[in-house]
Amino acid sequence: MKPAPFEYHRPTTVEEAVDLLGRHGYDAKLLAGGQSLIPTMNFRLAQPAVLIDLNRVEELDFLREEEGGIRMGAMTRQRAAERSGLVGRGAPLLAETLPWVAHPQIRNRGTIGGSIAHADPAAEIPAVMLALDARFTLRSSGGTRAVPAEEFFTGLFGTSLEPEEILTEIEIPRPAPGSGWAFAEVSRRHGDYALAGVAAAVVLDGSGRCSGARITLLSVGEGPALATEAAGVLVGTEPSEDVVRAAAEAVGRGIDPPADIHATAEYRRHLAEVLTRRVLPRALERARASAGA
Amino acid sequence: MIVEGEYTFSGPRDVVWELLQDPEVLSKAMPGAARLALVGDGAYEGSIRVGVGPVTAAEWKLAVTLQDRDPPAHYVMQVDSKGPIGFTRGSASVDLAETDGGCTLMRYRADLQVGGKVAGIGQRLIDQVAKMMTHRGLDALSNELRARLAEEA
Amino acid sequence: MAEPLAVTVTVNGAPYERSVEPRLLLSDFLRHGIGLTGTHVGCEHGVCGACTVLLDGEAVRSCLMFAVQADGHEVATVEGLAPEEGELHPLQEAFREVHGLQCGFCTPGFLMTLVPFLRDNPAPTEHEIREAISGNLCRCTGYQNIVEAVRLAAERMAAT
Amino acid sequence: MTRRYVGERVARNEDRRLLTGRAMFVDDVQLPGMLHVAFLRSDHAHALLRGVDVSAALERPGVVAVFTADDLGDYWQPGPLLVPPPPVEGIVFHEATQVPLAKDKVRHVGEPVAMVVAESRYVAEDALADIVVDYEPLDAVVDLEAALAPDAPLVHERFGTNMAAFVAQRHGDYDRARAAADMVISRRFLYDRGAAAAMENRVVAAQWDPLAEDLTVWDTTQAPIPIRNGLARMLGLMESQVRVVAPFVGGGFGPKIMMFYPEEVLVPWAAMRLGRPVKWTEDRQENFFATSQERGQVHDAEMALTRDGRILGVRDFFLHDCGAYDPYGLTIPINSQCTLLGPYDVPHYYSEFRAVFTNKTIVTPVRGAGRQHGVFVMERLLDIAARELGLDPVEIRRRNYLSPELFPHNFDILYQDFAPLYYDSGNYLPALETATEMIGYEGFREEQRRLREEGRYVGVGVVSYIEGTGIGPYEGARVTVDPSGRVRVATGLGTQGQGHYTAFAQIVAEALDVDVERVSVVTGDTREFGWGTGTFASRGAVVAGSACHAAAVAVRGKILAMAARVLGAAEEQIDLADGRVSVRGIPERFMTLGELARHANPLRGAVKPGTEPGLEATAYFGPDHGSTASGVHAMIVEVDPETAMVEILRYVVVHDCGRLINPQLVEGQVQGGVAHGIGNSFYEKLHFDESGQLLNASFMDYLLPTAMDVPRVEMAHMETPAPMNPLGLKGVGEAGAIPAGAAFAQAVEDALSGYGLEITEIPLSPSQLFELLQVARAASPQIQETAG
Repeated sequence: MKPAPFEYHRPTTVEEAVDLLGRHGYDAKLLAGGQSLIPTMNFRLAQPAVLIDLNRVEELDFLREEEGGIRMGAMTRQRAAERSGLVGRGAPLLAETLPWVAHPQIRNRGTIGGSIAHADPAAEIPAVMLALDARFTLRSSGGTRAVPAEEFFTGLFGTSLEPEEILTEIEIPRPAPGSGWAFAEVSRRHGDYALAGVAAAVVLDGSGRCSGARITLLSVGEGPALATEAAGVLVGTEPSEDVVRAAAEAVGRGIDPPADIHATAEYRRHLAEVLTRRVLPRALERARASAGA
Repeated sequence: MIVEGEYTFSGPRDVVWELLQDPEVLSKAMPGAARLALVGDGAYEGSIRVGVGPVTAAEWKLAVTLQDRDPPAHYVMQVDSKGPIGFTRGSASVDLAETDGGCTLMRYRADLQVGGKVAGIGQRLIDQVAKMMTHRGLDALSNELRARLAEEA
Repeated sequence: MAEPLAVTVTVNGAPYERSVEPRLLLSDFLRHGIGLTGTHVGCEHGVCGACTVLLDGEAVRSCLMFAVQADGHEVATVEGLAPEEGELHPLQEAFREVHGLQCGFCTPGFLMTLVPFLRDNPAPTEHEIREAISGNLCRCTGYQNIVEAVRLAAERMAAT
Repeated sequence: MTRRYVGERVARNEDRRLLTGRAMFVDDVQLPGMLHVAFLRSDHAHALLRGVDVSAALERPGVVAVFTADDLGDYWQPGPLLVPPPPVEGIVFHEATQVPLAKDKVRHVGEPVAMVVAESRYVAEDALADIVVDYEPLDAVVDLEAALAPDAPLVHERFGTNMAAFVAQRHGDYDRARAAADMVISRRFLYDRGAAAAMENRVVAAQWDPLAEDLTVWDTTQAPIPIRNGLARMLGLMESQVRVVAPFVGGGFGPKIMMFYPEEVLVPWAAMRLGRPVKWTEDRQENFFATSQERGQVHDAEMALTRDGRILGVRDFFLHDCGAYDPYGLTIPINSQCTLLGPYDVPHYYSEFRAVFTNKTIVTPVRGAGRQHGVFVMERLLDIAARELGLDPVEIRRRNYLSPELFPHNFDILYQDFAPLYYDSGNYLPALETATEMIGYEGFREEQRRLREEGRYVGVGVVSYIEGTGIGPYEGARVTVDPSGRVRVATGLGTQGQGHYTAFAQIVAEALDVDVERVSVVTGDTREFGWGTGTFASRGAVVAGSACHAAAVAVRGKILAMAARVLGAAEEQIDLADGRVSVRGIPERFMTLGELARHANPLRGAVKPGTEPGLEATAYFGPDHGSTASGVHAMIVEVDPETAMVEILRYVVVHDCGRLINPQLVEGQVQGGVAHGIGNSFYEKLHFDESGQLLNASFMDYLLPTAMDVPRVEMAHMETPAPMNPLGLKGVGEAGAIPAGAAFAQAVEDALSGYGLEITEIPLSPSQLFELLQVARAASPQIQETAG
C-alpha cells in the first residue's frame, strides 16, 4: 500500500497555487490535510500525476470574525476550528459537530476546506456547511467567485469547483437571534462514516413561531442533502411534537438512501427519521432559549 | 449487486430501440468520453473513462454483447469491463413498452458483480456509483433521443 | 518534480537530512529512512493509529503524510519519549505497571496519542480517555488496562 | 524456598523494550542490499489462469526479478497437511493444500499469481500494474449449502465434490433420547467469518550467507521450529543450516500458526536464488485476502429435554467453511463438535459435519478455533428451551452441569488431539453462582422493569463454556545459570504478546529462588532452542511452562549437588536462596550462583565421570491429555430499539484456568479475548458477495471494536488445578473470545423481551437487528417503544 509516483509542488501563496493548477488542471490534485486523499493514494485508487500541496500557503490558514459572521481560510485545521472560541460562539453547530469527525489525530491534520472540496456524502462538515448556509470563495487565475453551499455540492463527490479553481475561504453567516442548532448521527463506531446523520439550524421568532429552518442530511444520498420539504413543515408553525414527527416523516419521504454492507436503504431511511425526531427538539429548545434571552 | 428501475423516454419504442443498438449513441451514454465499436452481431468493444471523487479517472476496457434480442421489446445486455483497479461482470435485462402519448417505458434490471480492489475498498460507494452512472446514462440517451427526433422533424 | 527532494526533519530533537522521493510516506521515512523503527505501521490507511507520531507537538498519522511535508518541522516518536536512557516517561511507566500492553505493536501509537492528550487534559474522565484513544486499535488488551494506565499516569503527572 | 513468583502479579520483563520502541519486530529487519517483494494477487475468486505476462514488469527500472509458478520448477509443490484427519470411523477427508503461486487456476481472491522483487516496495508495487494476466472467470463457490449441490462449480475438480470432509461422532444414542423427550427444540444457527486482524501484518525476511552456507529467516510465525524444519526439507538443507527467528510478534491469534503461507515458501527461496536479502511485508489489504480467517459455519441443531429442563440429548448437523484449501485438517470443526457439549451432562450426542471447499480465503484457527460455534449453538438451545419451559436461563444451566464427582469425565468422541474428549477437572456451579452474584442477577429483573418504564431497554445474558487447552504433543526448555548469576531460559515457542517472557521467568525464578528480573527468557529462535511445536490451542503456558518448570527443577538438583561438593557439605545441608547457595547454619559458607556456575565449567581439573559441566538442564513436557478450562460470562446490554444500536453496560467473567502463574497476565488475556468476542458479536464480519469478492477489505469497513465499544471486564478467578501437569495449569489464551457471542445474543434478546425476536446468527449487525425488530413489529403491532 504505497502511493504511485507523482510530481510534487509546494506553493507558498494562493497565487502560485492557482497558477500551478492552471497549468496542470485535470492532472493535478490539491493536497490539503490529506486525510482522505493520502489513504486513497496508498490504495492506489487515486494516482494523480501532479500533487499541489497547500500546506505551506499560510494565507489560507486563518480564522476571524467579521461583520456578517465568521470567515476562515480553507486550510484551517479541523482541530483548530474545534478548539476555537470564535467558532464556538459564531458557528456553534460546527463546533458541536467537529468532535464527530473521525478522530483527533485525523482532525489535527484534516482541514475544513479539504473536507468541503472532497464532498464525501458521508462527511459531517459539508452537511453542516449546508445547514449553516455557508458561502465558499473559489479562486482561479481567472478571478474569484463566491458560491453558496447549496449550489456548491452537486451529487456524488461533485462540486462546482472547476479544475483550475481552488476553494480558498469559507464564510459562515452570524446566526440570527432566536437561532437553535443540533447535530446527531448514528455510526457503527465512534469516528466512522455515519450510517445516517442530521444537522439542523432553526430560527424562532419572538412568538415562538419557526421563521427559518435548514435541515441537512448526510450518508443518505449522493451528497449532503437539504431536506427542504421537512423544513417547510416546520416553518410557519409553533413546532410541536407532532410537527417534529411530520418533519421527520418528510425527511424519510425525501431521500433515496444507498445500501451497503453496513446498512440497508430502509434502515438508513429509518435512522434519518429517528435522528430528525431527536435533533429537532434539541435545536428548538436552544432556539427558544436564544429567542427568550 | 442489483440495479433496477424504470425510465420513460419521450419517443416511440422503435426509435428508442434503434438508439440502444447504436454504438455511437451508446458511447455517449457511457461515462468519460467512451469509445465503442461494433465488432460483430450485437457485440461491441471499446473503452470508457471512469473516475469518481478522489479516484483518479482511468481507462476501463469494455465488452458488450446483446443477447435474447426481441426487437423492439426486449434484450439482455452482457457487460464485462476491466480497469486498473478492478473489473465488472454482469448482465442487464431491458424491456421496452409503449406507453400513452407515444412514450416508451424502459424497465431494467442489472445483476452486477464488481471485483478487485474497487470491490474490497469501495463498497460504501459502489451502489451509489452504479445508480449515478445509470441515471446519467439514461439521461444522456434521452437527450440523444430528443436530438434525433428533432432532426427527423 | 517526482525527483528526490532534500528534506530536513528534526526528529526527537535531532536534525535528519535526507533526499527523498515525494511519495515516500513519513512512516517509511522514520522507520527505514532514518532507522527509527519504534513507530509501527498497521494499516496505511489512517484507521489503526499504530503509526501515530507528533508533528510540531500534535498527534498525527505518519502513514497519512509524505516525508516531504515534514520538511522543516519537528517530529517526535516513541524513541524520544523517555527522559533519559534507562528511565521511562510516566505513561510508559504506568503502561508497564498495569499491563497496558501485550504484543506491544500498537503501543507506540497509543503513547504518542496520549502525550498531547494529557498535556491538554491533565485530569481526564474515563469517557474522555476512551474517546481520546478511539482512533487507536489494539487487538490484545481489550483497552481496559490502557485506560487504567492513562488514569495512573495522569494522577502521577498531576502530583509532580 | 523463600521467593514466591508463581501466582504473583509480576510486571513484565519485556515491556521496557516494547515501550521505548526498541523491541525488534520482523519488519524492523533492514539489511544492506535488501530487496523488497510485492505479490500480484488474483482479483477473481475462481478463474482459469490462461497466461501471465510479466515482460513489461521486468523492464521497469528497479525491478530485479518477477516469478510465476512456472519459474519455480520442482520447488512448486502444494504445502504440507499440518494436521492429519482424526481416526474417526467412516471419516471422509479430501486433502487439498495451498500452492506457492497459482498455476492453471485461481481459487480465491488474493491468491498469489506472481512475485515481484525490486529495490523498494514502492517500485515493486509499481510493477504489479505492468503484469498482464489472462483470466477466464468461473462461477464461484461461496454459499455452503449451494456448494454441495450436485451441479455446483468445483473448487477442486479432482474430488468431484466440494465436500472436503465428512465426520460423524456419537456419544450414547441420541434417537433413544429424542424418543423419551418431553420437548425437542430445533433451530438453524449461523456463525459468520471474521478476520484475526493482529495489528502487525505478516512479514518474512530472509538472508542466505553463501560463506557460512546458512539461511536466516525472520518470520512473524507462531511456530518457528516447524517452519525451520519444513524450509530445510523444501530447500534441501540440513535443519541446522536454517535459523528461523520469530522476534517480537505483533499479535498472532491463530493465523500466524498457519504454514506454509506461499510467502514463507517464496521469500527464502528468492533470497537464495538472488543472493541478496529479501523481505516481504504484508500490507493490511493483503492481510484481508491472504491471511487465514475463520468462523463460517451453519448448524442445524436440536436438543431433547425433559419438562424440568434436563438435557437428554443433542443432535447437530453442520457445515464448515474451510475456504479454498484445507491445510489445517479438521481441527476447527472437531473443536466445534467437541466444545458444544460444554460443562453439561449430555448423555446422548450425535454430531456430524461436512467441511466445504469454497472460493474464499483459507480457514485455519483464529482465537477460539471453532469452539465459539459449539458454545453458541449449545447456549442458544438452552436459552430457547428455558424460554419455552418457563425456566430461568440461569436455572436451566444449573440443572445440567456436570457435578464435581463426575471428574475426570470422558465422552466417547475424539478431540483435536485425537484422544477421547476428556475433562480432567472442573467445578462449574461455583463459577455460575459467583458470576450471577457479581452481575447482580437477583436484583436485575426489578431494575430491568423499572428502566423499561423509563423507556430504556436493558437485558442480561449469562452463559457457560469449557475450553480444551494445553494439548500435546510436547514442548521443551533449557535453563542455564550463567556465570554472571543471571539465568537464561530458552524455549521453542513463538510468543505474540502473551507474556511468556515473564510467565516462564516466574516459574524458573521460583524454582531456583532468584530474582525474577534476573531471569531472561528467549523464545522463537531456532538457534537458541530447536525442539518444539508452537503456540496454539491455548497451550504455551501449560506445555512450555511445564517444561520450564521441569528444566528448572533439574538445574536446582545440579546446583545443590555442585554446591554440596564445592562447599563441602551434604546436599540436604545446602540452602538455595536469593541467588546464592550456603551451608545451613553457617551463612558465611556461601557462594553466588554465578560463582557456582563458573565452578561448574572448570578450565583445569576433571569433570567427574557421570556428571555434566554447567548448571544447565533441558527438559520436555508432553501431556497425555489437554486440560479443560471453563468459565461463565455475564453481560448487561442496553438496546436502543429505534436505532438498533447496542451498548454493553457491564461484563463479568468468572474464569477457571487452573492455577494462575500471573493473574495480571491472565486477566489481560481474558480482557483481550472478550474484546475479540464482542467484535465477533456485533462488529466484525467479512462480507463476501455471491461472486466471492470480499467487500470489506480494509479497516474502514471491517470494524474492530475500539475503546468506546469494549466495556470494562469485571473478573473473578476460580482455581481448579489441572491434574495433568505439575503446576496445575490450564490454558487461557482463547477463553475470553469463546462465549461472548452467546452471552451477547441472550442479553440482546432479553433486553428486547416482548418483541419475540430470536437471535440465531452471529455476528449481528445493527442493520440485521433492525430487520429483526421490523419483523417483530409487523408481527405484533401492539409493540410500541416508549420514548427514550
